[in-house]
Amino acid sequence: MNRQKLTLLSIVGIFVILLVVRAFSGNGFGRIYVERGEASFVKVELPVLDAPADGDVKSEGVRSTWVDATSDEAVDFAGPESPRVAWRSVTPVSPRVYFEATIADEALQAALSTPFDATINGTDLGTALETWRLALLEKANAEAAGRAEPTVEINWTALHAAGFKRKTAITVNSGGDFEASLGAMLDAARAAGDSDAETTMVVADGKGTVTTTADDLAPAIGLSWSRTIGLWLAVIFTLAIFSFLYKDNPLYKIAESVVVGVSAAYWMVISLWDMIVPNLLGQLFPDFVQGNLLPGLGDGDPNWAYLVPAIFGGLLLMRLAPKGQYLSLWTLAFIVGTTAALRMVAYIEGDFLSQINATIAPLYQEVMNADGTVNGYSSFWASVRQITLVIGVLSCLTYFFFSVEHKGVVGKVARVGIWFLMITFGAAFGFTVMGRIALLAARFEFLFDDWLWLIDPTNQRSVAAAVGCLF
Amino acid sequence: MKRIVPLWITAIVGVVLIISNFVPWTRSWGEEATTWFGIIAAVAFVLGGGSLLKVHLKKISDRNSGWAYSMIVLGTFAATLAVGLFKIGVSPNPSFPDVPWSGDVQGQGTPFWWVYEYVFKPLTATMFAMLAFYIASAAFRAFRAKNFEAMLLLGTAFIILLGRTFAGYFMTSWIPIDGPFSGLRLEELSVYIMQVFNTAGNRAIIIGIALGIAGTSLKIIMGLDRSYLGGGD
Amino acid sequence: MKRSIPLLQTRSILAMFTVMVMISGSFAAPPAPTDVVAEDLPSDGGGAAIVTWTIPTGVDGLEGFQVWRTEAESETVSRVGNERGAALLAIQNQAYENEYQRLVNVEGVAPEDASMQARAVARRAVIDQRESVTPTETGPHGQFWVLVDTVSAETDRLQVGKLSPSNEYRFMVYTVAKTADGGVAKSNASAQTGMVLPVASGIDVKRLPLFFILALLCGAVLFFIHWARSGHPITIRKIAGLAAVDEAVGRATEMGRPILYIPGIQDMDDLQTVAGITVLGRVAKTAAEYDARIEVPTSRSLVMSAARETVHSSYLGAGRTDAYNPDLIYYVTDEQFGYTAYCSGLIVREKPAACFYMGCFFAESLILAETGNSVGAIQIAGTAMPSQLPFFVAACDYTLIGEEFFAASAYLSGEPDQLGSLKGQDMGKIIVGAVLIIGCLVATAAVVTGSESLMHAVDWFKDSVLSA
Amino acid sequence: MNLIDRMASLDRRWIFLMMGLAVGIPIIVIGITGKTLPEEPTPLAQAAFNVLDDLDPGSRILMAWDFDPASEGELGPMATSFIRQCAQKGHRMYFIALWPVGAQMIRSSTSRVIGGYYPDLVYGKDWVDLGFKAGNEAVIKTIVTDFDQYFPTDARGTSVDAIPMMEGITSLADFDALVNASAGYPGSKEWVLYAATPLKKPLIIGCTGVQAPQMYPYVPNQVQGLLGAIKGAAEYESIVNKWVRSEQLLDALELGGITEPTSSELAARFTENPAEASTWTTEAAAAAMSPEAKTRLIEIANAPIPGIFLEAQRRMGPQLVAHLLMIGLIIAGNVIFFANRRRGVSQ
Repeated sequence: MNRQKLTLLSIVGIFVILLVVRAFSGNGFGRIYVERGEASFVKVELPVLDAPADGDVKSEGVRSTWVDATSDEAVDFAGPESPRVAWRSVTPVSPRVYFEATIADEALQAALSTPFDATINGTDLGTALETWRLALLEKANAEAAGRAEPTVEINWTALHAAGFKRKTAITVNSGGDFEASLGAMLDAARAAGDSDAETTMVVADGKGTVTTTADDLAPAIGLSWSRTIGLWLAVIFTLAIFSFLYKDNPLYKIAESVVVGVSAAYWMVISLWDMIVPNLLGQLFPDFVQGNLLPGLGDGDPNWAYLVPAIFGGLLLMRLAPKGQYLSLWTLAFIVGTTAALRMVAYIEGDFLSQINATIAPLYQEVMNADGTVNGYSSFWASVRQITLVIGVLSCLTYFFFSVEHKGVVGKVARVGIWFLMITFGAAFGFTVMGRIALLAARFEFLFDDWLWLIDPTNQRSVAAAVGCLF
Repeated sequence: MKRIVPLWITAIVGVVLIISNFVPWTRSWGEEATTWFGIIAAVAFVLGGGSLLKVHLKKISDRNSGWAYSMIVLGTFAATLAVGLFKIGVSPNPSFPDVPWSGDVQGQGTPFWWVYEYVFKPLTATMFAMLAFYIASAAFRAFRAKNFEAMLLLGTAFIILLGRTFAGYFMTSWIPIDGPFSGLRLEELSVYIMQVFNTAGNRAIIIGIALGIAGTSLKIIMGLDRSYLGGGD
Repeated sequence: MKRSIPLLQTRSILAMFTVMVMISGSFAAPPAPTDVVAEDLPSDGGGAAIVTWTIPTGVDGLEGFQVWRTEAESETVSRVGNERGAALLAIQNQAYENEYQRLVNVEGVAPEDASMQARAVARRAVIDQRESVTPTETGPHGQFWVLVDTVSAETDRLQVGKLSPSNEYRFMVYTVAKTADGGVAKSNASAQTGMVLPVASGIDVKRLPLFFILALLCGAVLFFIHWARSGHPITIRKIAGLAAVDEAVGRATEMGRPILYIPGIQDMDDLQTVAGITVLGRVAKTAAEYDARIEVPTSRSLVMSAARETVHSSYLGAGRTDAYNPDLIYYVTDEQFGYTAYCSGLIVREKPAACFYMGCFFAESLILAETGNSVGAIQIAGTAMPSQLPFFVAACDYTLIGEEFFAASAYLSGEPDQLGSLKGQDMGKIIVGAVLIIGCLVATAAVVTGSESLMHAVDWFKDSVLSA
Repeated sequence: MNLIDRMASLDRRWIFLMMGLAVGIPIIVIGITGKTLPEEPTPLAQAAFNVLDDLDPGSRILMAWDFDPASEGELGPMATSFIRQCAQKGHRMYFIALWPVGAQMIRSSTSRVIGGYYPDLVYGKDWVDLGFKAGNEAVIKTIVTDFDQYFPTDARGTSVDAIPMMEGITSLADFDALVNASAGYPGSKEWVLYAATPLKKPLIIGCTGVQAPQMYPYVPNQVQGLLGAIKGAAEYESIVNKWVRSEQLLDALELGGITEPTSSELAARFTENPAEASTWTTEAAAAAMSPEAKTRLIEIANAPIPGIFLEAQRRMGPQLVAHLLMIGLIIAGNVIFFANRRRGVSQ
């Protein structure tokens, strides 16, 4: 390695280190945030509304089904012994949501320690908490100064379950800040003998909640490492391919190998799950597929006619076998025969006849004005268009006519045909160039928007963070 | 035998499919055949994966130049296949949470989706985006107006390139839009070229191709053209 | 947001509505059509029936007729399902509302608790009353009817499409007339027709023109193949691109530089690759005669074997087997851009005097053509890829455009099958030209003279023959 | 070595750099200023819009997404706008894909538009994702006469019998229009040949620049609306954006008690000139409207168009500069070529 190369490499290296450091300090860039939660489901027996009287419905008019555990149905019909399943769920959120949640959290914390001076005398707990909530919200909003919108909630379901009642009359002298006032109000309610449950004010994700179950309210919005690493990987691959423009290099070759491996496997997986399982296995082994892979598939009997494509498919794979490769030709023959027949009819009907049909029109075109008179100017140009079109089609066909030498009149017509073809190709040239550039623009947008956070066309981040990476 | 069976398969499938276009009660035969075709096409993707495996395993065992890249191909192939086939990290379908394999392998958040989003997508998209650079370089170094035909081609390309952007509008906006020369405005001109000249040229090409395809298909179904069976026996 | 009620529901509501209108207005009702008969539409693809009736005489202010049909099975199922659903939902909502009001107003339960309890009661109500929901009343003849279409007063027949070929249908017709006070009155329902099964018939007559045209074109191809096979000569016009081959090869010999031949990036199952290999035979033969070196990197292993075979026989034909070197024809990689990178590297290194690109090309066309141009090679291309042709035309010295490429291949191969089918296709083009010229002239004459019959002729030809 | 020689032997990496800058700089400028170039729709884009607009709400539209990430730059914005128009109009959308990766394209475009801006639409009632099916044109050929054979389930594995909006769908003939976003084979050409021509159904095509010229001969008999390349996308996008704005204004006006035909007239006026909304609300004609309705009207009139519905129009910026660069490069290349040739002759 010579000195020049070394210098170049170290400059690139320093640049990369600076970039990474900048990305993960402050607002940074190239990060992906998600909201984590839990998807939980419960199996309940629901009354049937819309199915016909027969079918797979129990005679009592109920249907056993899984529903979201937070839905009304679950609350109404699920018992402690109902089967339950849960897993973690992840929803992506824009960085703006995370930034705003952080600001709102800070605003709420600050607001909680400001004084709350209202005297509560003989009102019920519900009204008192509502007054307190609104006052806190106002304070928090003032703290956030429009950069975020904090919310304050009272989780009455949890409080209710713990024994607190809205109608409990309380008397509190709320000297001190919001936090202390809340404690005092709930203490007063406890003193009334309603409950002795622990209550807390939890602040997370820009939301303050008064509840008894603090454990469930851990911050849900946060950095997703797997997706952030993915994003950087995507950037590395993008730049690796672009590096080929400078010169061929191992990084490009690696990226190329990855795309070969991944795409082959990707297509294989998709064709298996989207086509082979529902359309082939679902026909041959409906019970197995319905029970294990596609529970939504309707019931049905095996359709043994589908053994034919299964066998053809198997024969096709013989190509990989060391012997009997000729058997794959049987499948190839099926493919070729199908394609040939499909194309023969479709091209004659859709291309040949329809294109002739579209060209046959009067050479003299009349264009009417709104009042029913003929517009001479427009008619002239419409006729010119139609005549040009017919001349064009005929002369191009003459060029592609191989039985006669291109001499004399035929030669002249063919020459006109070539001109038409050249204009056609010119148009194709322009359109192709156009398309290629749009693709490049999309890649640059990815780099500038998703990674560097230089631009923010879809308002993913607050304005302050948009050009953050420059500073 | 090795050639007769495929020829018959082609002929029978071809004739049935053509007839099913004209004789309504045979239509279901045609439907059946085309559905099978789809399944076989899906198996072809499996074949693609298998061939890739074969080629690269051979490269590695032969220690061909660049066999290390073949290792990368195989590694990414195996990893993608594994997360996809075994639905690794895929949550079940919310309507059937008790069936573990019912989940959507392409759903957002699954490892298979991750491979798509962060590997497959940037790589394939960037590969094609590179063409913009090549086309620029070719524009400078290769596209020559060496004769009248080439001039016609490039001239049309210029009109389209300008007429399909704001530049065309900007350059010829001084031509009054309802005057007799409004057709000379670049954006109008590009529409005219597309709808008359381009349509005429492509129509002739399309008619020619349709005839060519009909001829070739006919030869294939009749067993006159056997090139798809490969040379030799 | 604007949403529509599902179509079926609308129709059944309409059905009930019309029944009601009919009853209320029956005192002034016009007579119903008689002799209503329905038949399966003959010679069609299935799913269509034809209904005929006799127009009642002496009806004042006759407006037209309404044709109705019975429901298909699936429509019945969905209508019953929808009606039951709506009824049960109404029961549920009513029960909820009653219970909620009772809990809040009478028992003084907090609203959030009340709604939960009320929901449970409402759902119980649905389960309890499930059996009590009965289907709604039917239309005339004890059936449910779906409106097919309304036709004008002079019409006595209607072709009904979009039926399911596996369902049986009955039809009935109403007379619609203006009443004296300007309103619209409907007759009683006509008698219902017998069951009609809109089956597919033996041959779809509408598609026969397509069949004949297909037969004509295929016949032309087969005839000329037979013609050529039985030894009749088939001439093909000179293809200018081929003449340039000699010039290019000659120049390569003069300059002592190699010739590069790229047969596209597709496998042998692509017609263009086959054509490319045929043209390679000619180029190799000229090269053998001039004693020029020809190099053929391929992107598929099958293409490599085919190319070796072809080049070998060309050298054999030129009597120069000694000069044939199979190592110059080799497989590079299947990878599109890997292959392209190799080829452009080769062009830069070896600076060939002539480059041939004959086959199926994609985006690599312009990279290759550009590199070839930069080393000053004579470039001749041939492809049928419409999107790549512009780049070859702009960057190469000669381009075989689309069919010209296939024609060149047919000409060079001299095979009667190829030549015959080319000739057959030429016949197709003659037909196109003739039809276009005659069609346009007749259409013009029709417009200029204003002749109705000419106009009908053109329309008939366009609608029945050219769009099957 | 004089200038011409030096230019002739210019390292192609300089040209690459020029192209990179020609595309990159406008993106950043447009991204920071948020301004896009004006669009004047051509008849073909307007025709595409009209086909979907003329259908009654609740029509069944088949949306075939036959493209992959490699062409998402061109087709993504079209897909977004197609969905937006159908969703706003209240059409029922059926998504299918003939490309393996098309399934992901369906997911990304639906989650962006329906998930982000039309959350009221119910899966299975207003839209359904039927996923990818292998078989290229054979898929189209089959579903022209029999839909269930190829699509026993949707992409989520639910049987089509259990999906409400699949009721009454037995073949492609039951759809009211076909919309196709296509990047090659199988794609628009196959939809024309195998579906639109035999069925005589309205077909709208959004395709890449490479395909577009070959689709023009099919207009208007076999293809009713054609959007070619990013320019077509930008035109259609601007039409849809304008229409959606006027629909929203119309809704707001009617909620406020303004009736037809005044409401349509006003909606059209405010779409053209949002500032009029604030002045109009002070007039006597608006007296019937409640203050909330007025605020809402003014808000809608002045609300910025969401960024994802301006994607194509933003990309027209880099497009413009890059086109000019291309023309410049071709001219420069030819000047050098002819200068060299003349010198060669004179020597």
